[in-house]
Amino acid sequence: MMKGWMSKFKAIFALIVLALVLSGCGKPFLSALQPKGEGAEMIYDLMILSIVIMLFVFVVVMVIYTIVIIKYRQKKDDPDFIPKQTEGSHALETLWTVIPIILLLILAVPTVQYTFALADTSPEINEEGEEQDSLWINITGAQYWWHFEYDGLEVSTSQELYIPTDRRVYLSMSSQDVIHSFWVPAIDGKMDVNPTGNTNEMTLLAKEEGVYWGKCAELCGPSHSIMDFKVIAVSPGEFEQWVKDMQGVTGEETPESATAQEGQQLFADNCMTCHAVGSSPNKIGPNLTNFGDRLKIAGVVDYNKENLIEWIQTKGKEMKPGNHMQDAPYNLKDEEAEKIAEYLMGLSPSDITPESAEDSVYKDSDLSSLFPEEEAEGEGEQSQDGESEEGSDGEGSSEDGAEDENSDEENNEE
Amino acid sequence: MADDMLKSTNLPQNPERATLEGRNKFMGFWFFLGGETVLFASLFGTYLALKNSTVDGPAANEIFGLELVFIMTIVLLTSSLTSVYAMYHMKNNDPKKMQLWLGITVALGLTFLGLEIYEFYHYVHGYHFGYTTSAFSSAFYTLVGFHGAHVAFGLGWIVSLMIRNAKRGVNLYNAPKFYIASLYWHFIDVVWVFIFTVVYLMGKVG
Amino acid sequence: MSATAKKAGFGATLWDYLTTVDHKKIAILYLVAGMFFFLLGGLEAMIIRIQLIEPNNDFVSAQFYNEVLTMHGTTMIFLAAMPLIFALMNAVVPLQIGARDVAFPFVNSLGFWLFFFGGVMLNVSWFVTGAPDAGWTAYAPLSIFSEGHGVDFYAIGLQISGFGTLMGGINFIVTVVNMRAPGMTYMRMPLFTWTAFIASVLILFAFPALTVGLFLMTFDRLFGANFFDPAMGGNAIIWEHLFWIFGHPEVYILILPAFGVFSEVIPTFAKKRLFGYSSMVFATVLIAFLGFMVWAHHMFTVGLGPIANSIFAVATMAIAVPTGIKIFNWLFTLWGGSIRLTSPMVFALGFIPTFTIGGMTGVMLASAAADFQYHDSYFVVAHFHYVIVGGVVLGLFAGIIYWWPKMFGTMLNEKLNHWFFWLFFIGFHLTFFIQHFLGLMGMPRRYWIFLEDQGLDLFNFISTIGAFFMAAGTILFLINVVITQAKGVKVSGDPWDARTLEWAIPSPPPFYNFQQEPLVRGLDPLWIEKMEGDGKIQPAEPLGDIHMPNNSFVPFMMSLGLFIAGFGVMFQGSYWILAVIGFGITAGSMLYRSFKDDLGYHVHKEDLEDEKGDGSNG
Amino acid sequence: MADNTNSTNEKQQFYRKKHKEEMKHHVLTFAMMIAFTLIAFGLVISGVSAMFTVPIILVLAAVQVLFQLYYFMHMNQEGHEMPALMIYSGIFAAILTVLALTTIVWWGS
Ligand code: HEA
Ligand code: HEA
Ligand SMILES: [Cu+2]
Repeated sequence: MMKGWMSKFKAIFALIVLALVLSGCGKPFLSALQPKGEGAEMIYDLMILSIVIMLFVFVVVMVIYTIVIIKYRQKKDDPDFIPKQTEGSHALETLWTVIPIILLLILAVPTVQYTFALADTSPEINEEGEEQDSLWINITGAQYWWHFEYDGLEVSTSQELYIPTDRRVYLSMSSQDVIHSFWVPAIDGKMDVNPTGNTNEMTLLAKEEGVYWGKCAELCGPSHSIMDFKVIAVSPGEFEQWVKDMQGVTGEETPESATAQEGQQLFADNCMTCHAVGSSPNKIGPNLTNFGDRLKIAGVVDYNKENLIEWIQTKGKEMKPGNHMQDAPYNLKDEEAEKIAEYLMGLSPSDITPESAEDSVYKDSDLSSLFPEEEAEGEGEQSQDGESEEGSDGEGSSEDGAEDENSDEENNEE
Repeated sequence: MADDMLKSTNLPQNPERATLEGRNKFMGFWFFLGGETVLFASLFGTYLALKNSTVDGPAANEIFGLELVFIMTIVLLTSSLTSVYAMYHMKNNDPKKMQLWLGITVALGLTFLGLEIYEFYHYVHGYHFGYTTSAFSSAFYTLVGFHGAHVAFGLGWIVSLMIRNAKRGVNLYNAPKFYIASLYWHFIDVVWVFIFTVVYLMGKVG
Repeated sequence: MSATAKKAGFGATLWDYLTTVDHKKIAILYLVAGMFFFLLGGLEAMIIRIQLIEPNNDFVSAQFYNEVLTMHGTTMIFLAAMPLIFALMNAVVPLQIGARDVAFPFVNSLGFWLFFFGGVMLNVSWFVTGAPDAGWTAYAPLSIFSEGHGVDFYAIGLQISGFGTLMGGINFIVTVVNMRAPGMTYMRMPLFTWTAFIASVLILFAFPALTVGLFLMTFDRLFGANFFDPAMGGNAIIWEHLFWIFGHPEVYILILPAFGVFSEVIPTFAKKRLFGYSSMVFATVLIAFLGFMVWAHHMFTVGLGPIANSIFAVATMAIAVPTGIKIFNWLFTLWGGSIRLTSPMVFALGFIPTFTIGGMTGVMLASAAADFQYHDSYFVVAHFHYVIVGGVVLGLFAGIIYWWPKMFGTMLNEKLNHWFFWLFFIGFHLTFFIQHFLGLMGMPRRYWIFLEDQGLDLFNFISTIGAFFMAAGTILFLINVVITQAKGVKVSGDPWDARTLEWAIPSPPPFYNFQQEPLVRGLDPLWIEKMEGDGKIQPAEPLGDIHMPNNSFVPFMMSLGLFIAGFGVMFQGSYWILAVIGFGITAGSMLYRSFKDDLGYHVHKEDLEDEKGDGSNG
Repeated sequence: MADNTNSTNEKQQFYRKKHKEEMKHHVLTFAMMIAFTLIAFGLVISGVSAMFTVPIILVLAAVQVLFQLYYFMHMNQEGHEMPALMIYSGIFAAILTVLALTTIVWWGS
């Protein structure tokens, strides 16, 4: 019996180790075990510390356990043996009260430090000891897509978030329907995206260029599992260029091919009530300014024309069960859908695309051109570009929230 | 023994706790009240969290009038005393007087309930402050309404006890029932003390 | 009365169970219903695992997956684990404290029927507009916006069964406080009774928060209230707090009685007194106390801010200390003992390392900053299955097997039980160990599909294979039950050579449990009598008449009324008539109950004397 | 159980006296509760600042509740140790709940 038990245990253990080696602990663009960002690194350290402590505890427990099982089995030759009925032992009991307390303290101190560090959204300090301008991005979660507005820059995207590497970006997040949760495991931990009234803030700092996969981590409906997005981390110089390119887009640009031009017209007639091209406040559907550079359709579907047409024609019914595009009133012929697809796939205002994140080009910049002088006057400036309007119309109802200091970011102008 | 239970002479000092069944009821009911404390705390907490979420509807200090609440408070506090009187006579094995004081308690409880219904009616029709007006209104009616429902249930309970035992005296079988009904009644009063303080008075001072 | 009935027909037996107020029969009702729901929840788990066997699988639809996942969690927690715990509590607690009955036999039966009808109500949803689909945590506003009546079934079904649980809880608190036999002081109570007692206290204070939460949700969904609707000034975070103020104590409600089972099984089969009895009691109380102050560890990512997160992180970690005390006390009970590897003992031995792993991942989760990565990922799924399946479920099976002879007078086949254990245990680790890594590799929980090329395929596959092992094990157990009951070989009152009071009376015990109230002379009373006396418990009173409660059909009717009324409230319109009928039945039953004196009956001394020596009477 | 009638009567007499004594306390308690209520309402009507009023009326409410519990509900008598324990546990859980819903909900936002 005993032998069987041990060998089974060993077999399971060997299998697990093997499997681990095989998979290499997940993919680098997704795994929290291969941190590529400031937050993820801090958390990874904390994980390792806690795992070491836990392994120590486990070994202690298992050693006693094994001894006990081997040594104190009923003896075949003396089944009537009556062991001594010990009541307990103060020394031992103190020991296993005190040692865990110490171990927990060792874990608790960095936990508290990191908890505060991760919640810190004060501006970064550069080498000269000056406060740097903070790049704020307003994130809106919606069933089942993500919207990103670069605060004060007149740039919006959906589904794919471009950020500069080696520089914190500051996220301010809320939801327009149910609770979602914003998670890019390789860069940082997650944060809930709550509906009106409880806006959350966090920072994101990617240390390596790359395309990182993001997930919605709070059950939000049937398509919760495919509410994916990407974070595209490019070098600061490239990012600066990307912003400039994006700022130029009005949506009026004439595409090259004739089909695409027709597609543009059809898009304007059928799709613009919900979607936008060019900077716009968050609308009913995703912003499509740089749709031509997307890696995936709707965050998950392979990017090609067939799929796009299918998406347009089925309104994503099968591809994203329960999505709100299903309610869109339009009715298109197949060739019309194709034209729209042609138009959309041509929307590529910038040379900076996900490929720029994978190539080894690194352009440095301090991003100062994104923050013109007058911006420095005060944060109240932010409210002019309109994004805080949708934040505030529902907000009046939760006055308690507004009283809190942390939220003056949003409510200054009130 | 079963006959002992129904005999109404020779009662001990605390008839409600003289039998095992009585002691069980007594203990169980107290514990239940411990749970009720958390129940009402959850409602109070929800109310406090939402009391400023008036959206377009009226706010607390715009609608609450203190006169009515004051009268309701006095009525309910008095009913607590009258139910103490009822228990006093129960312990003295004087069922007639006990029934009388229970009757007074019920009358006061009914008055309270009537006033509360009038109050709600007034809010709904006078101020367009309905259940679905705002998060605040939902929280208000739910908290106060839960209390009101407790009052109504308490009244039903006491009345049915009075009717059931109208023709027989106090005994070891029914004394615990009377006693825990009165505990319940006091608890309702306890909750009301917090309602008038937290909802009405604090709603008035803001 | 029914004591003398010989072989009753099916109808009579059914009627007997529908009206019974005998805690031993109620235990059987809880056991059967709980096992049924466990199989149902397990079936749902199998659907989950089959769906996740490969990437982009289309075994079930997205909506259906959410329903299955919600019902799996809800069923397992509320309709399987809770009633199985109540089954053991009913079967054992009164016997362990030397009581003839529970404090409120009528309420006890009411508690069962409320639970049962609530559970049926929840599952009726499958056939009416679909099951709830917002997760077992039913976070608003998703649960408020959810279409159909699924979430209404959730709210009303859980409300009804929650009342039942609350009543069951109060019943056990009073039973323990008031009904202990002479000499059974608090500090002589067996640990299972202690944990049942403390778990009941937790029920008393935790369930009201759920009651309120469910009421608010019902009002929001059905009567236009605005508690959780952000557009109307509501706040969704309120639900999260209410749910977890209930939810965290709930997990200790589940685990404490399991700890209690192990604290009975381990001393029995190590032939040693429980090491550090008083610190075990103290640890139980401390866990319960701390359990109330840590609920926000489920909400680290909600945005409560670093102060709240830090406080709750540290408070949560603190629970590792009393739990550790327990683990080491068990290990040192084994130390120097004479260990018999019976099947309950094997379950207990399997529990120790498994639960330790689950607890350790719990402490890792408690590290608030790190939880930003773990939260809502498969790491959490792995954690709680390690503590729940590795703790609660192993505990329940250990308890069921251990007390099976006491409940039914027969002995389950040991060999099959060992097979069951190994299949289940290996399958369990296969299924869930690997899920820790899935979570860390970026797989969020509650995912209907996972995509290709994310490196998640292999581990999900292994996990699913493990689940089949668990299913196979469970089926073996069912076979074992059928075989054992078909053979019906009777066993003695004390087949395990055990230590506590329940083993001093026949298996199954007579309906009045103890002919004479036992006199308890210390901890492990039966063991004391075995060592120092003649192996029999001394009576504390002369043989006399025994007072017993009458059976009653009222609890069934009261619960049925609420069940019917629930549909009326839910569908409204012309269905309001159902609410009127339902509440009418309930109110009528209550009035009937209060207008009819129920004084019980007496078993007479002479009849008892006749039975003396005839141990097998039931 | 077989007391003789004489001593039973004496006992009854004794109980009655004791009950009467208690009843006096109850009436006194009641008067205090009414007084407290008056003070609370008075404070609010007189429009003293909220900073000052709110804590006072909360304390008054708490004291009233203790009166109800200890006098009207007899928690001051023997045999109430368990009820007291459970009520205080309930109050503990209640305070945590109210605290959670009034403060912690908002801490982050
Ligand atoms: C029976 C059920 C049960 C039990 C007993 C526990 C026990 C614990 N749980 Fe668990 N938990 C759940 C059921 C349970 N949990 C469920 C169902 C969820 C998810 C709900 C959902 O979201 O759906 C959850 C989720 C959950 C979370 C939230 C995760 C998230 O969503 O992000 C956290 C975070 O702190 C947590 C922590 C703990 C801790 C610290 C313990 C501790 O009590 C563990 C203590 C035990 C030990 C530590 C082992 C033994 C101790 C020693 C050997 C001594 C030495 C040890 C050390 C010094 C470390 N649990
Ligand atoms: C007591 C609690 C409990 C128990 C025992 C279990 C048991 C199991 N659970 Fe789980 N589980 C939860 C409580 C529990 N669970 C909760 C609370 C959630 C969260 C829900 C949410 O997110 O809202 C969850 C979620 C959950 C998930 C995550 C789903 C997701 O996030 O998408 C998974 C996935 O693997 C899973 C798997 C399993 C498996 C394989 C078992 C196995 O151990 C089951 C073993 C039992 C069987 C396999 C039964 C075998 C019998 C048959 C199949 C025969 C049927 C025959 C007849 C009817 C005659 N559970
Ligand atoms: Cu918890």
